[in-house]
Amino acid sequence: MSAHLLEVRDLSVEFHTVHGQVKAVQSVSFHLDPGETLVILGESGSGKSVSASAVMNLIDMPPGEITSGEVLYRGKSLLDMTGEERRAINGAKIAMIFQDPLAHLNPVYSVGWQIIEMMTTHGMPSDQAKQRAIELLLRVGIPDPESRMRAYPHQFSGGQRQRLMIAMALALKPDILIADEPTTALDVTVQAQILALLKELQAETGMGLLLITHDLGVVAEVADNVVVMNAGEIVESGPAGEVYANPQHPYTKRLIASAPGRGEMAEPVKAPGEPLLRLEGLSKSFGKFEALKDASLTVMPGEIVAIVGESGSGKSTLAKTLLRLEEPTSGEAFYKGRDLFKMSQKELFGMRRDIQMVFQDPTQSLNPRMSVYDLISEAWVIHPEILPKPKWRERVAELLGLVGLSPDHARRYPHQFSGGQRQRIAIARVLALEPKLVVCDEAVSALDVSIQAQVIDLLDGLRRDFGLSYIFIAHDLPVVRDFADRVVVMQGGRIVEEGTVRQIFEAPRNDYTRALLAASLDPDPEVQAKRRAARLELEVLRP
Amino acid sequence: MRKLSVGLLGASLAMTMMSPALAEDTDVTIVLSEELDLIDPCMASQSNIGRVVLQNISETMTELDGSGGGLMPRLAESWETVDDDTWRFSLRKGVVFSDGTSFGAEDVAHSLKRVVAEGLVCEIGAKYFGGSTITTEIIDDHTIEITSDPAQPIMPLQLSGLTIVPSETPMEYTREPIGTGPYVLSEWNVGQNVILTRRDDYWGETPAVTKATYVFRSDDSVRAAMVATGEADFAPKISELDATNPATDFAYPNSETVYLRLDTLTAPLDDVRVRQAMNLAIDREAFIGTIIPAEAILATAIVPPSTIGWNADLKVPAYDVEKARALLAEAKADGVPVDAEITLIGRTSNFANVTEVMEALLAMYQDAGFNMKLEMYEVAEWLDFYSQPFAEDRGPQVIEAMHDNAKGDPVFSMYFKYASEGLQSALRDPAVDKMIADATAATGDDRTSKWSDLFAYLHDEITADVQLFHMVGFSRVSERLDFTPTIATNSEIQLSQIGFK
Amino acid sequence: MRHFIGKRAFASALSLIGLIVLVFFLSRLTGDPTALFLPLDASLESRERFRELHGLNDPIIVQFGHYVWDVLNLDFGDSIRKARPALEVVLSAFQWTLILALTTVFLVTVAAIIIGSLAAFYAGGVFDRIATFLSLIGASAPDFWIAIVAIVLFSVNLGWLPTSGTGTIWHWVMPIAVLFIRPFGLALQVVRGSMITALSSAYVKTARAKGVKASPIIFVHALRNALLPVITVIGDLAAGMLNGAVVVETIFGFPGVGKLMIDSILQRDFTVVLAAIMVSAMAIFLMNLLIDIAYSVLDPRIRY
Amino acid sequence: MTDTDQIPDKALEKEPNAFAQMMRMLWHDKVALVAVIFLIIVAFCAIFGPWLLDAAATKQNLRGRNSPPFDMAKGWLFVLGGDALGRPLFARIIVAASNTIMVATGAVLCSMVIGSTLGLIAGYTKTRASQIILRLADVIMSFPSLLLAVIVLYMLSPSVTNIIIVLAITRIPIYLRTTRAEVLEIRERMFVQAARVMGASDMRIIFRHILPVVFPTLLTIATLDFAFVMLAESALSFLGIGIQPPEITWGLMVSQGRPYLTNAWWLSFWPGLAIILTTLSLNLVSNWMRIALDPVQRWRLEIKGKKQ
Repeated sequence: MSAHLLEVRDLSVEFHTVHGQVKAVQSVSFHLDPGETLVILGESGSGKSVSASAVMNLIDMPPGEITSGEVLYRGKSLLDMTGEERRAINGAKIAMIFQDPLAHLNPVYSVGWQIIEMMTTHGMPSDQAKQRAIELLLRVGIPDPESRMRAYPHQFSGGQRQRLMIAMALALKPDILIADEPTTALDVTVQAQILALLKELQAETGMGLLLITHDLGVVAEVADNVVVMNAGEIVESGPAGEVYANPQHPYTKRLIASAPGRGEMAEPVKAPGEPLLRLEGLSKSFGKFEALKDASLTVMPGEIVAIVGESGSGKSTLAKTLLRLEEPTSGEAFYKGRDLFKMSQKELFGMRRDIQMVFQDPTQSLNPRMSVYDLISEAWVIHPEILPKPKWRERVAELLGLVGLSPDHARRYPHQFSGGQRQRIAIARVLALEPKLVVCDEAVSALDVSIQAQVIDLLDGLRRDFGLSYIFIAHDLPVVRDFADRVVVMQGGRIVEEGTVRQIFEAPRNDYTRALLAASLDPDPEVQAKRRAARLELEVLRP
Repeated sequence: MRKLSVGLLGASLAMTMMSPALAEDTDVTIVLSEELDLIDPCMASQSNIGRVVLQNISETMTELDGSGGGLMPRLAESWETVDDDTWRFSLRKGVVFSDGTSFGAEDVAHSLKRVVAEGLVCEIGAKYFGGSTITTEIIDDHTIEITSDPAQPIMPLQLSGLTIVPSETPMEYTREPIGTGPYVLSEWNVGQNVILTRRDDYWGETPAVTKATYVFRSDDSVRAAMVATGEADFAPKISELDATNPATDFAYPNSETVYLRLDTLTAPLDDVRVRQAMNLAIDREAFIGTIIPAEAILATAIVPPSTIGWNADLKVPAYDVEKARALLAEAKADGVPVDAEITLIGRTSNFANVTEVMEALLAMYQDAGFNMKLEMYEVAEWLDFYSQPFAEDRGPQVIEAMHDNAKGDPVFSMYFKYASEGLQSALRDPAVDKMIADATAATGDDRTSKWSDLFAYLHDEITADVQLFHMVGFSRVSERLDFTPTIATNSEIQLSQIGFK
Repeated sequence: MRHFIGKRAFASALSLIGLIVLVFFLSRLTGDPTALFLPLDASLESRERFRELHGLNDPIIVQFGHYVWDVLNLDFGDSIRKARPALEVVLSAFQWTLILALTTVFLVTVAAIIIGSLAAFYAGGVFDRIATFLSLIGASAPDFWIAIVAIVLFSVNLGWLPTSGTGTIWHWVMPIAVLFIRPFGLALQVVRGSMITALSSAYVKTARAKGVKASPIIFVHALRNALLPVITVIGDLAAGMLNGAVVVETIFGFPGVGKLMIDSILQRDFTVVLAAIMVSAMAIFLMNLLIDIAYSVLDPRIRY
Repeated sequence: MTDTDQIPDKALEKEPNAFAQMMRMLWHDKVALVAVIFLIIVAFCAIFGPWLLDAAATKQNLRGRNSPPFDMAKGWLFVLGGDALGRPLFARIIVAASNTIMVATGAVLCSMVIGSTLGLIAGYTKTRASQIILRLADVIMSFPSLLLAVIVLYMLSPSVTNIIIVLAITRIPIYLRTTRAEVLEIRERMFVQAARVMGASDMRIIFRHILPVVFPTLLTIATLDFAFVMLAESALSFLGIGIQPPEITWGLMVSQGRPYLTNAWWLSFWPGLAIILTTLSLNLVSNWMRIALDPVQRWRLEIKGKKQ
C-alpha cells in the first residue's frame, strides 16, 4: 500500500485545564492524498483545530499533550522527528493558513518581509525570494505588488490579508495546505472569492487541501471528502455529497437539519396602525467618514425587520445610533411618535426600558464578574418600578426557565456557561426590562449552527408570546430568510434595497443584493454546484 | 548574578589599570565632607571653605596656634594699643599676592571693609565684626590703625579670622581668590575637585606639599575608605566608628561643645530645681566610650578648656536619679507644673550618633520622671526653635545644640548664648547681662577672672543649661604623611604643616 | 507628526508651568534661607540685609512676578549659596546625571531584554525561576545598603575598584551597578510578561507553522511586538533617573543633579531647585518624545 | 471560538469556589506559598509586636551596646544581637514592623484609592476634567519627591501619618495612569454598552462594571508598590528626612546601623534582611497573583504536581 500524503492514525490529545484533564481529541484517524480536498467539519470544541495543530507541531506542551497515535507525512512519522526536521517540513512541505489573518500576520513587519522570510527560512537566497514574493502577490490578486510589499498587514482589507496568508503559505509550493476556518471572519462575497482562489491554486499545484470549518456551506462548496467531528471524536466520514445526502450518525443528521435557510418564508404582516419606530434620514459621520447616510425605515409592532450587509455597510452604526450609544449627525427617530434624539435624560431613561439590545458576543456583553442573578436583576436595580425587590428571586428563576436554563444557574458566573447559554442569559436580561423592541446586533453570528437554530427559535417564541418587535442585524442570509418579516439591505452606509423576505430572496432588484445572495453558501453540495455556475455570470464579484 | 560578573570583570581589569595613576609623591589629596559652594576668602570661617582657603590661599593678620602656643604674628609683625578702642598694626614687608601685587595697609583696610560690605554677605564679617563699627586709618604703607566702636580688647584675636585680599578685589563674591598664602587655586572642577598648587614667590618657608587636590564625599565611611585604599591622603573628618586603625586615625579636640539649652522662660523649666533635676537625671559617664568617643570630655561650660577663663573648679553634676526625683517632687509641691510635657528637640546629623544620644537622653529623663517627648529636625527647622524670635505658645523646650569656639576667648560665645538679647539665649538675667558686658570690656587677668565668675554663676547658681560633652573629631591621615591634626583642623588645614615621611 | 509634537509640547509646557508655580509657592513655605546661610551669631541687621539683598522681604507674589519676568528673559536667577547662575550650576551637574542615567538605562534595557526574553521562552523552567528570583532579590534591597556593602567589599577589602568619585571608567562601575539593580528587576519582569503574551500570540503560531527557528521567533517575531510596554516602563525608569539618583550620588560622591537637588532643598536654595526642575522636565519631555517616536518606528500601526 | 469553549459545560457541576481554587493554586506554587506565609507572620508582628515587645525593645543598656548576634547568654531577645544603645534587635525588628507596615499600607491604600478614583474619572469622562487630571498627574510625577517630603515634613512633622501622606502623593500617578488606561479600554467593552443600554447611571457603570474589572490589575500593582514604598521610606530615613526616633521603622534601623557596617554589621543587616524578605515576598506574591488572576495563564498554576 503506497503511503498517503498525510495520514493521521488514532490520534489523541489531552489538555490540562482548570477543570482537570480534558480529552480534546480521541482516537482520530483520517488521511489526505494529493489533489484532494478533505474538510474537517465540526462545531466549536469538537477538536477539529487541535488535530490540525498536531500535524503542524503547534500544540503548546504543556498544557497540551499527545497521548497516543501517529501523524505520517508521506509515510514518515512526524511525531518521531526532531524539532529541526519538523521545522524543515513546516512551511516547505506542509503550510497552514488561519481563521483571523490580521492576528496571524505579524503586525510590525511588512508583508513582503514576512512572505520572503518563509522562503529564506528554508534556504532560498533573498533576492530570488523577493522576486518570487512579487509573483505570488500578483498571483493571489494583490494589485501593484511591488509597492504593496512594503505595506503592513493593517493596511490591507480582511480579504486581502487572507490572500497574503495564502501567498505566504504557497510560497514554497507545499504538498499540503491546512486551512483552519480560512473564511469564517470574512464577508460572504469575500468568502466566495477566497474559496475559489484556494481551489484554483490547488488545481495548479496539485496539493492536498485540508480545510477545517464549522460551515456546511463551505463543505458543499469545496469538499471532496468530509470528516465530521464532535466532542473530540470522528462521528462520520466520506465523500461530501454522500454524507450530506445520506447522513448516518445522529449528530450529522442534527447538524444538517439545523442548517438555516430552508424554512418557510414569513408572509408580510399587514400594518396594524401606527409604526412602533420610524427612522427619518438618519446620518452619522465620524470625522470625514460617513458611516451612515440618510437611512430611513419603519418597524411595526410585532414585526421582525432584518438589516443585512457586509462589514462597513453601516448596520451596526444604525443600531448604536438608535440606542443613543452614538449621537447622530442628523436625522430623526420617532418611537411611539416621540423623537428619540430630542429626549431629555429623564425621558431617555424611561425609553431605555422599551428598546433593548442583544449583542453579538455574549462573552463580552455579560460582565464576567457578576453572577447570573446580578446580571438579570440589575435591570430592576436600575428601573426599580418594574419589580419590587422581594419578587426578584422568583422572577429571575422564571426568566431563566423562559430561556431554557435552570433556576439553579442564577448563582453561577458567565464563564461557567457555553456560548449559547450565555446568549440565553443575555436574552433573559433583556426580557427582565419587558421591552417592546429588541435590537439584535449579529446576535447569533458567533454561535454554532445547532445553537443558532435554538436561539432563533427562542426569539421567535418570545415574539409570539410577548408581541416583541425585532431589528435583526445579520450578515448571514439564510438565518434572515428563516426569521425575518422584512429585509433591509445596506451597503456603504446606505440602504440599497428594502422589501419583504420573499421579495428580497426571490426577486432581488438591486445588483448588490443579488451578489450577496449568490455568494451565500448553501449546505447542499448540489445546490451549491449550481450556484457556483450561476455566480460566474455575475461580474460584480471580480474587482 | 549578572551584576557580580560585571563587578568581577571590572575588578580584574581595574587591578591592571589603576595602579600607575599616582602622580608626584609630594602631591596630596584631601577628602572633605561637603562640596564647596564658594571659595571666597571672606567665607573662610565656614569649616570646609576654611580648610581650603585659610593660610593656604589667604592669610590672616594674626594666627592662633593650634597646639596651644597662643596668638602668633602672620601678616602683622607686631601690634599695640593706641588707646582704649584703637589698635596699631605693623605689617610684614616684601609680601606679594599671587597676582603679583604687593601687600600693604591699603589691602588690610579693603579687606576689613569688604567683609562688612552691603551687597555682599560675608560670614567672617557677621561672625567676628557683627555689632561693631570698624574704621581704619592708614599710617603708612605698612602701618595701619584700626578703631572699633564699641572697644574691642581682643582685636588681634579677632583679626586671626580675617582673610586679607588685595585692594582690587571687587565687592562681590569672587571665584578666583587671590591671597598672600603659599598656594594658589589652580583648578576648580565643580562637583569633582578643587586643586591648589604651590607658589614660588611665597614670602615664608617653601612648604613640602606641591599640589593639593580636594575632593568631596558626604558619606563618612567612604571618606575613611578612601584614605585606607590610598585614593586620598587625609580625611579631616571621619566617623568615630571608622577610626579603628591607630596608625592612621587621630582623635583631636574639635572645640565643639554639646549642650542642652533649657528654656528658662517657660514653666516648669523656669524653676531652678527642675533645671538641676535635669542635670542630675543623666548618666553622662555612660555615654563616654559608648556612643560618644572615649576621648571626649564632660563639659561644665559651653567653651572648651583651652578657652581663657575656663573654670576648673566647676564639677560635673553627679548622676543621681533619686535626687532628681526629689527635686522634682519639691518643685511640684510648690505648684510648679512639672508634669507639663517637655519637648526635647534634636538636630539630625549634628554629630555622629546624635540620634542615639538623644534617644538615650530621652530614656534617662523619662526614667527620672520627666514627661518628655523627642523630636528630631533637620537644620533649617531646628534653627527656628534654636534662634530668636521664639514662638509664643511653644511650651517647655529643651534644645540640643553643638557650639564651636576655637578662638580661645568666651566673647565669641557668651553674648549670643546667654545675654538677654543674645540670639540663641533663652535666659533673661540682668546679672548675667552685666557680667558679660564687663568681661567683654576687660583685658588681661581681669578678663580671665570675670569670665571665670560668669561660668561659675551660670553653672552653679542658676543652672542655665545642661552641659554635656566637649567633643572630639576623628581624622584619618595616610601613613605617608607627617601630620598630626589639632584643634585647628576643625577650621583650617595648613598645607605648609604637612610633611612626608 | 509636527502637529503631534506641538500638542505634546503644549501639554508639557502647561504641566511645567503648573509645576513651577507649585514648587515656587510651596517651597517658600519651608522657611527662608537666611538662617541657614548666615552663621548662628549673625546679627538681626545682617539677617535683614541678607533678606533685602535677595528680595526675600517682598511679598511672595512680587517675588514670583520678578521670577517669572526673569525667566521670560531667560534668566533663571543666581544660586544664593553658590553665587553662580542657577542654570549653570544645574547644567554642570546635569551632564553627569545624563551620562549616568543613559548608560544605566541602556544596560538595563539590553540585559532585561535578553534575559527576560529567554526567561519568557522557558517560562516556568529553571532559567526562568533563577532569573526571576535573583532579579527580585536585587530589586528588594535598599540601594544605599547595597552601595555601602559594595564599597566595603570591592574597594576596601578586595581593592578592585575605586571607592567613589569620578575620573577613570572604573569609577563608574559601582554607581552604575547599584543603580542598575532595581530597574533591572522591574524591567525584567515587564519584558518577561510582555514576551509571554507575544510568544503565545497568533503571529508566533504562524511563524512556527512557517518553520522559523526559535531564536528568530523570540528576537525577531515576538520581541518587536513585546517592546512597546517595555519601552513605556524603560521610559518611566529613565525619567526617574533624569531626576537624579540621590542615594547613589550621595554615597559615591557623584556630582549629579539628584544630590544638587536635595542639597538645594535642604539649604533652601530655591532658584537652583526651580532651575533643576526645569532642566529635568525638558529632558524628560524630550525623552518622552523620543519614546513616542520609538513607538512609531517599532509599530507601523502607530502614526501621529 | 476556541476549542475549549464548551469545557465549562462539563465542569459546571464541580466548579469549586474561588477561595478554595486560589488556595489550591497557591499550594501548587510553593515559592509563593512560603512568601504568603512569611507575609502573614510579618502582619502578625505588625499588629501584635508593639503590644508584646514594646518594653523590651526600648530598654536601653549603654554599657552593653552592639552585642553580637547568636549569643543566647543575654536571653532569646538578643538572638540577633543588640543595637547601639544596647536594645535587643530582635524585639526592635518586630516592633518596627508595625510602623513599617503601617506606613507602607497607609501609603499604598491612600494612593490606590485616590489614584484609581481620579483614573476612573479621567478615563470615563471625555471632558476637560480628564485633561486637568492628566496634567495634574504629570505635575505630581515631575514634582521632586524629596522636595515634597521636605515641604510636608517641615510644615507638619515627621510623623507616621505625614510620611504616609508624602509617599501616597508620590505614588498616585501610577494608579491614576494605569486605571485610566484600563478604563479607556473597558469603557468600550460590550458589557459596559449593555449596561448603558439598560439605562445604568455613570456611577453604576463605573463602580459596578468597570472598577471590578480594573481591580485585579490595581491589586497587582499595589503589591509591587508596597515593596517600593518600603524601600522609599528607608531611603528617606537614609537622607535624614524620614521618620525620626524614637519612632522606629526598618528603614530607620538600617540607616541608623549604617555607620556600624564595618564593625557591627548586624545593626543594619537584620532590618535590611527584613526589608528584603518582605519586599521579595511581596514581589513573589505579586508575580503569582498576576498569573492566578489571569485566566489565560492560570493553567501554569493548575497543572503543577499533576504532571512533570
